Order: sequence, then structure tokens, then C-alpha cells
Amino acid sequence: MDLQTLLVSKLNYWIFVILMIVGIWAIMSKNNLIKKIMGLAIFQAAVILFYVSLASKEHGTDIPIYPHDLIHPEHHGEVDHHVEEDSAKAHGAYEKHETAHHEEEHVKHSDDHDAHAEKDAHHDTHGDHQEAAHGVAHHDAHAPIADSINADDFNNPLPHVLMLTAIVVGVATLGVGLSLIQRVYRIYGSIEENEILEAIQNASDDGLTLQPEEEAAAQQE
Amino acid sequence: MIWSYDAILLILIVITAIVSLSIKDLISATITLGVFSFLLCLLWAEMGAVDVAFTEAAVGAGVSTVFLVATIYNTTRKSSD
Amino acid sequence: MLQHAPVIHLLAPFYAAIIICIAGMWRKETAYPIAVTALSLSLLSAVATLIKVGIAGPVIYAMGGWSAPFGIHFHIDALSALMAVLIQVVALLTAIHSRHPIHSSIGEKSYLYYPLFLLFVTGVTGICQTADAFNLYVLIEVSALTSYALIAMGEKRSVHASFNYLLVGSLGATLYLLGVGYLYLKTGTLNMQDLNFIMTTRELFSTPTIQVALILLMVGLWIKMAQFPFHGWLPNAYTWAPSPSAALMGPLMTKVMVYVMIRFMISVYGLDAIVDSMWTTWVPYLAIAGIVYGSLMALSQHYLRRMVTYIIVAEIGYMVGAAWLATELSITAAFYHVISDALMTLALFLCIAAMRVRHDIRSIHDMENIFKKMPITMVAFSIVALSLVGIPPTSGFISKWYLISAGIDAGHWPYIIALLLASFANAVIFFRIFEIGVFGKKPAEGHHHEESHDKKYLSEAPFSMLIPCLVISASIILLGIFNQPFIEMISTTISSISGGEVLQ
Amino acid sequence: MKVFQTIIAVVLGALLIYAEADFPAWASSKSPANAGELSQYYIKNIYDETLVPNMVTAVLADYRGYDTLFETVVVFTAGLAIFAILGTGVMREKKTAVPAPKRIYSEPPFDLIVRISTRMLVPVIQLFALYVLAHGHHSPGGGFQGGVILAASFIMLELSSDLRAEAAKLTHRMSIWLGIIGIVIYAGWGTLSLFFGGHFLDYDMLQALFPLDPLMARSHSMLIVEVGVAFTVSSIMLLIFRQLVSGGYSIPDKQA
Repeated sequence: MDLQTLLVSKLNYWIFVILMIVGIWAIMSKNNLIKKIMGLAIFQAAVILFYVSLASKEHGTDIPIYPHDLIHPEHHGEVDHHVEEDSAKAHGAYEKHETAHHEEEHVKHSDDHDAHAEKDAHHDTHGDHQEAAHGVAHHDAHAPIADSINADDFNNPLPHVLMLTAIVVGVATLGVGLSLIQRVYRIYGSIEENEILEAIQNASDDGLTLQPEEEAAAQQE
Repeated sequence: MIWSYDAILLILIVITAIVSLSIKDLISATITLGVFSFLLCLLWAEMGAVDVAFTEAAVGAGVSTVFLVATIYNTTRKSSD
Repeated sequence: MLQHAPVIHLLAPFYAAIIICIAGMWRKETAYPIAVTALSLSLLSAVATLIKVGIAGPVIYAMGGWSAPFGIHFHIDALSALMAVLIQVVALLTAIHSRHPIHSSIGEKSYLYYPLFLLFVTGVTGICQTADAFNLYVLIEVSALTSYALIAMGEKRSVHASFNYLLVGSLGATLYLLGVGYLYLKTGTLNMQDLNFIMTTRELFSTPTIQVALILLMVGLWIKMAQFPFHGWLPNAYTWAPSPSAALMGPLMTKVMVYVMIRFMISVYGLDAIVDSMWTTWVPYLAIAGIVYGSLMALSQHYLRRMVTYIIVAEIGYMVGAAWLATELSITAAFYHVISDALMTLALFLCIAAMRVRHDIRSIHDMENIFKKMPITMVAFSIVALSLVGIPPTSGFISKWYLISAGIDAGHWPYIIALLLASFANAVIFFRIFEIGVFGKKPAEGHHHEESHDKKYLSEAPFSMLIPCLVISASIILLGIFNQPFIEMISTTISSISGGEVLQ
Repeated sequence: MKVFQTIIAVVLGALLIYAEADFPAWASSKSPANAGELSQYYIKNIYDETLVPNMVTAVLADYRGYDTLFETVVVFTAGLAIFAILGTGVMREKKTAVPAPKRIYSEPPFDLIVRISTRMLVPVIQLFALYVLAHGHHSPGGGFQGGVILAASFIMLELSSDLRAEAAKLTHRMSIWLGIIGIVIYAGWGTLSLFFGGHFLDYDMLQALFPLDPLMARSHSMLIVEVGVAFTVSSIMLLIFRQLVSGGYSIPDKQA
């Protein structure tokens, strides 16, 4: 395909490649430790750009949240008391189905896992559970809306979930990295890679003679 | 998901990324990284990823910039490259 | 409760970490006993799962009750069950060992050290059991973050080493994440079995995206396991870390990444797809470079801890090389070597830490007459040395035997030569140590050996450090002698996975 | 030395560009990821199985709840790690190039405008944070975003007023406590379902606790889990900020 469609149709992926190159180049060749951490942040942002751009669909698709009218079709103006009746009825029907399950009355917020009571929950295999989950779908308070949804209307929710995790993990790594930078600054007096390596070099000719200050400090106490 | 709006944002993102890595003064480099993150948040929102945009704004741009400035406060502000 | 065993030996260290955080703030000394009881409980549950897997075949535990592709679930076959048991054994022995060194070097922060220790074990155990590619990334990050902190609590130079490890480790994990993203783009699922199923049915293996995904995954994992060109972070990180951290992470972090690599090779890509690809030609040569580099660097070190780190780099070369010969025998040999090498690395770190605590021995030259000073620890040390060199009764010999037979079977002669060279280098290293240890410095160097037998001279390692050393060296020998069940279990699992039938 | 790095970066770029030719068109609903069985199932069945309109929150807290649990553990671990690296024990380092900060940065230059405006804004921000947390099922938001905004309001308060006074109010011990409470709520809620015969993190089984059907049980369990996440994220982000600003000295020694 000619360059125009190649470039236009996949602009996100081109920018993602450029950002990755910038990020990995910064991590490797920047001298300042904080610049290296920034390079890492940009590198992770590039991967997030890749994931989110593979989740979006054609123009006009909606954000991955069900619009209100789709969920409660019968809410156009009528009083919603009959909705409560359906749920009560469905709830009742559901109750009979569930009595077969052996229930334990005590509600112990199990904090210490080792201490929990020995209780064999004769739980049938998870396959059967899956059937129960599908079974449940027919009992809920409103008509199942699965068939009335056209999957192409909404963006793919899965990459969004993965990227929520990736962003938070990125910030956690950033926090730990910055605390390490502060300790490095306090020990060597600089956050420039070359100055730190010099400080390490003349602190000890090799690993052998270095007497770890902390260990010595700890022994003195 | 207007393509042209997308393209402008992406170009701006690449520019702010490169600029934030090349500024010598660390505080302004951090602020540029903040701009980079907020542009990313704008891009996610525009691409339909609303939750990711919210997280990027709050966690990615907001808190990381605060952490970076806090660290620069405790170390040096000037950087050699 | 046995049905929930896979979750129990994941939650036991997790809840113990939380309890220690709470209890530790008031009384520091409660941290150690809680950690040891939690790890012993999780060891029991891991062994129970191993037995169950041995009898009933792979255990599938669906998280949150959702069926296969929609929710995350554990797929525990013999490989992951063995790894889980190995992790709990290493963690328990390191926890027992860590009482004395932690108390002396970072006593007042022990209520922080043990939660990080246990969260690392939780993350690594989770890695071995999950069947979801993205969940693996989150667990890699959990174990990575804890290892940055565990390293940075060591000596002064450990902080800079930990920062370098953070940069390179996060780079590796993000490359792994990108590799998973490429797989998801082409197949649409994140579950390992599902990936394999879709990739085989749609013959996606030859498409550029899946090839590049394999490159990204492997580069990411090689960075995390310190394979030769990407090993820069490992020597400094494990040399300056506190000894219990090095004893915990040395055997576990890198070996679990080898397990993840093998899991991706056989369960996701499938052995038959990999065998005829060009990977099986150039990767063993990369591994050979790693073996040669690691052995030569280990030979040239005289600082004990740094020497062990280079031995780890060489051992990783064995495993990657064997795995990428891509025959069932070679992967069985690689996996067996994962187990035996984890035990050997742990034993080395424990003995060296014991020597350092009692006689402040840091390098080879300090080890004068060590056999007289610490006879029991040196017995354990010499057993490990024999195992590293590959002398029969030990597990090192068995793993080298299977590695070399796999090399012969695959007809890859340079790999066999590299293995023999590495064994020879290990022999030189350890016999040099024995020579100094038994006979002391040569008289020509002007050191007369004082034969005084006062109390200070013959002082063994503290009791809590001695037991793990002995247990580990005994288990090395036992693993060597009773290797047949392990090899049997591993090879049947690998052949069943790569035998084409897809475990849905 | 710079040449070597640029070569590596360019090689990685070339590798990625080589793969791009094979990518499906950028925003195509026919691409394997979007047309795959997994995402189709999610889009179609989420509301029927969890009564939660926001698909992302549903997948985050319920289908992949185990992922989010370990993500909360990552945040908690980061807090512990920073506390261990920069914590009190480090203060007694003897021979360091730069002496550790002796006293906490206590009194910012008094600025009436900043102080008054902060005092007016903080309650509004905290209210918004709780709204984001509680409304995570229906609109974008949830545990993480709500927690971080809550932490941001405390950070704003501390930056504008006296850090030592603020530190005394919410000590590091309290922050770790809140972090633990958050994780215990999340993991404990998952473990609780073990006792009712379900698998780990299986909210269906918890309808025995609530007198309502499993769907509502799932929806409410997700809210409880999000509250746990918000506890951990807000307290740990505040702890990380405190550690980084004060260089690990914000903890009054007697309490360490």
C-alpha cells in the first residue's frame, strides 16, 4: 500500500515507535539519573500508547460505558415500581435454586488466614459453577441486554484495564527510583553518572578493601 | 476520534517528550514532562479511553510531577546534560 | 481445604507480610517467627499441590469463578508445582538463615525487611502458577519492586547498584509487556493456553508480529534473568546486597525467569513451532558466550560474593542454551538444572554469609585454614563445590549429565565444549579455595600458620545459619541420588504439553 | 559511547517498524483484538453478569480482580520499599557526602492567598475524590483515581502549610496502617468467599452474607474492593510524598 495510507492509517503506531526510541535512548545515554528515570517514564508511556491505540474502533464508537437508556429501556417516564416487583419475583425464584448450597452462618472477617476454621466446602467443580453463573443471568431483575448490544459500538475495554495497571505500576517504580536517587545523592554527593562512578572508584580500589560504613556504624552501636 | 485532532496531539506529544529530555534545568524538564503526561491524558480521552485518561491525569501527570519536584528539591536542580 | 491449596501457599506469605507490618511496629522480634511459620505452612501446601498434581494431573484453579479466557486462572502442572515447592524451600531456609545477619546489620528495620521478603516470595510464587500473560507482568513488577528495596538495604554501594537494577529491570519488564501486547493484538486473548490454541489453529507463528513478539518477550526475559549480553546489573546488585537478600534472590529471581521462558516456549509458542525456526541456531551460541564469559570472570574474581554472581551468569548460560536446543530432552535437562542450580546458588550464598558473619571473610585470601576454623560450614561448602564441578553423587553432576547428553542428542558440539570448559573453570576456582582453606597461605609468602586452638579460632557459624547450610547440601546430594522421579515428572509434563494435545 | 546506544535504539525501532507492516489497520473493529471472542464477550455480557455499567471497572474489579489485587500490592510494596530505603535507619549514616536533612522542612514562607485558597479548595477536592470513588461503577473513576485525588488533597494541604504539623497529625505509622487496612479489605473479602465454597475472589458466593441476589452481591463487592484500593492508594501515595519531600526524615524518631 502506498506511503500515504500506510502513514495515515497507522499514525499511532509510528508515534509509539518514535517515543520508544526516545525513551530507550534516554535511559542509556543520559548522564543525569533523574533524566534516566524520565526516559523510563516516557518508555512506559509509549507502551501504554500502543495498548490504548489497539483498543479503539472506527469513528463514532462509544466509550466503554453502557449508556443509561440501553440499561434501563423501560424507564422512559413510567413509574419504576413494577421494576421492584420483577426483582422481588426473580429474587424469590432465585432463592429456591440457591437453597441447595450449604451456607455457613458465621461472618468472620478472616484476617489471619492460618487460623481459619477447617471447613470442607463441598463446592462442585468450577465447571458447574460456570453453569450457575450463566443460570444466574436469566434470573436477574431485568431482561438480559446481551443480545441487544452490537459489540462494534463500544471500544474494547480490556486494554484500558491493562493500562490502568501499567500506569499505576509505572508510578510505583518512579517513586522507588526517586528514593534511590536521593540516597545516591546523599552518599556520593551528585546525581551525575560519571561523578558517581568516580566517587565509587576512588572510594575503594576494588571490592576487597571497602569497609561498609553502615556495617561499621551498626557494629559500633 | 477525529483523525486530524489526533495527529496534532501526537506530534505535540513527541515534541514535549524530546524537549523534556533535553532541557538542562531539571525543574522545567519536570514541568515539560507534566505537559507530556497531560497531553497523553488528552489523547486517551480523545481516543475513547476515558478511564485511562482519568488515571493518566491523576496518577501519571499529577503525582509523578510532585514526586519529581520533591526529589529535585532534595538533590540538585542543575543537570549536566 | 485441599481444593484451595494453590491459593493457600500464595496467601500464607502474603498475610504473614501484613501481620508482620502490624506486629513489627510494636515488637521487632515478632517478625522472624511469623515469617518462618508462614513459609513452613506454604511449603506444606506447595508439597500438597505437588502431590495432587502428580496424581491428578494439571490443576486448574479459576480466580473469581470465571471460566478460562474471561477470568484469570492458575494452570498448575508438574513444572509450576515443582517450582512452587523449590521457592518455598529456598525462602524458608533463607528466612531461618536471616535471623543473625538481619539482626546485626539492619536490626531496627527488620519489621520492614521481612514483609518485603515475604511479598517477594508471594510475587515469585504467583509467577510460577498464573496462566495469564498480563498477570505475569504485574507479578514480575511485585517481585521486582521488593528486590530493589531488599538490595538497597545493604552496604553503601548497594544503593547505586539497586538503581541500575531498577532501570534495567523495568526496561526488561516493559519489553515483556510490549511482547504480550503484540500477542494480544494478533490473537485477542491473554490466556497462555488460549494463545497457543489460536496461534496453532490460525498458523500465526510465521507472521512478523508474532516473530517480533517472541523477540521482545525473550529480550525482556533475558534482561530479567541476566543472560549474557544483558547481565550488567547482576554482579553489583547481588554483591552489595545484604546476605539474606542475595541468598533469596540469587536462586529465585533468575531461575523463575528461566521457568517463564520455558513456559512461553512450550506452552504458548509450542515446541514444534520453535524447533525449525532460526532461533535454535543462534541462541545457543549466545548462551555459549555467556558460559565462557561467566566462567572466565568468576575465575578472575577474588571477592567471594562477586565470584558467585559470575557463576550465576554462567549457569544461566547453561539453561538458556539447553532450553533453546528445543528438544524435549534438552528442555527436561534445562528444567532439572533450574532446580539443582537454585539449590547450589543458595548453598553458596549461605556458606559465604556464614563465613563472613563469624570470621569476616570476604575474599579468597581471607580463607586461611578455614577448614580448621569452620569445619561444618566447609563440609557444606565443599559439597556444593563438588556439585558445581559435577562430581557424581551430587545433583550438579546429574544436571550436567543430562545437559551434555541433550547437547550430544542435538549434535551441538560447541555447547558441550563450553559446558566442559565451565566445569573445568569451576574446578580451578574451588580447588584454589580448598588449597588456601586447608593448607593456608604457602610458606613462601611469609605467612606462618599459627595452630592456636583457642575458642576464637575454632568458631563455627551461629546455629541458625548452620542448619540451612547443612540442609541444603544434604538436599543437593539427595536430589542427585533420587533424581529419577524428578526427571520422570518433568519429561512427561513437557512431552504432554508439546505433544500437540492442547490442554483446554 | 553515545554511538552504541543510538545503534541499539535504532535497531529496536527498526524491529518494531518491521512488525508494523503486519498490524491490522489502526482503528478497525475487525482486528483480532477487537473482534476476538474475549472482548466481544465482555462488551455483551458485562451488564448481565455484574450490573455495572462501566465495563472497565467491571473487568478491573471482578473479571480480573486478582490482577487488581496485585496492583494494590505493588502500590503497598512501593510504599514499604521507599520507607525502607529512605526510612529512619538511614538517618544514622555517618560518612555521607551530603548530610541528611536535620529538620523537616517546616515553615513555608507565609502566604495568605495560598493558605486561604488551599483551605477553601481542599474540602471540595476531597468530596470530588469520594465521588470519583463511589461513582466508579457508573462513570469513569474508581479506587485508584479516587485514592490519588484524596492523597493530592492532603499533599496540597501540606505544601501550603507546615509539613511538621501535618506530619504529626497523620504519622507514618498511621499511613502504613491505612495501607494495610485497604489491602486487608481487598484480600480479606476475596478470602471470605473461600469459606462460602467459592474460589478466591469469587463474589457470587457472598450473597449468603447479603440478603440479595448474586448480581447485586457482585456489584456491591466491587464497591467494597474499590474502597479497599482507595484506602491503600491514598495513604501510600501520601507516605511516598512525605518520604520524598523530607528525604526520609519526616518520621519523628521517637516513633520509629
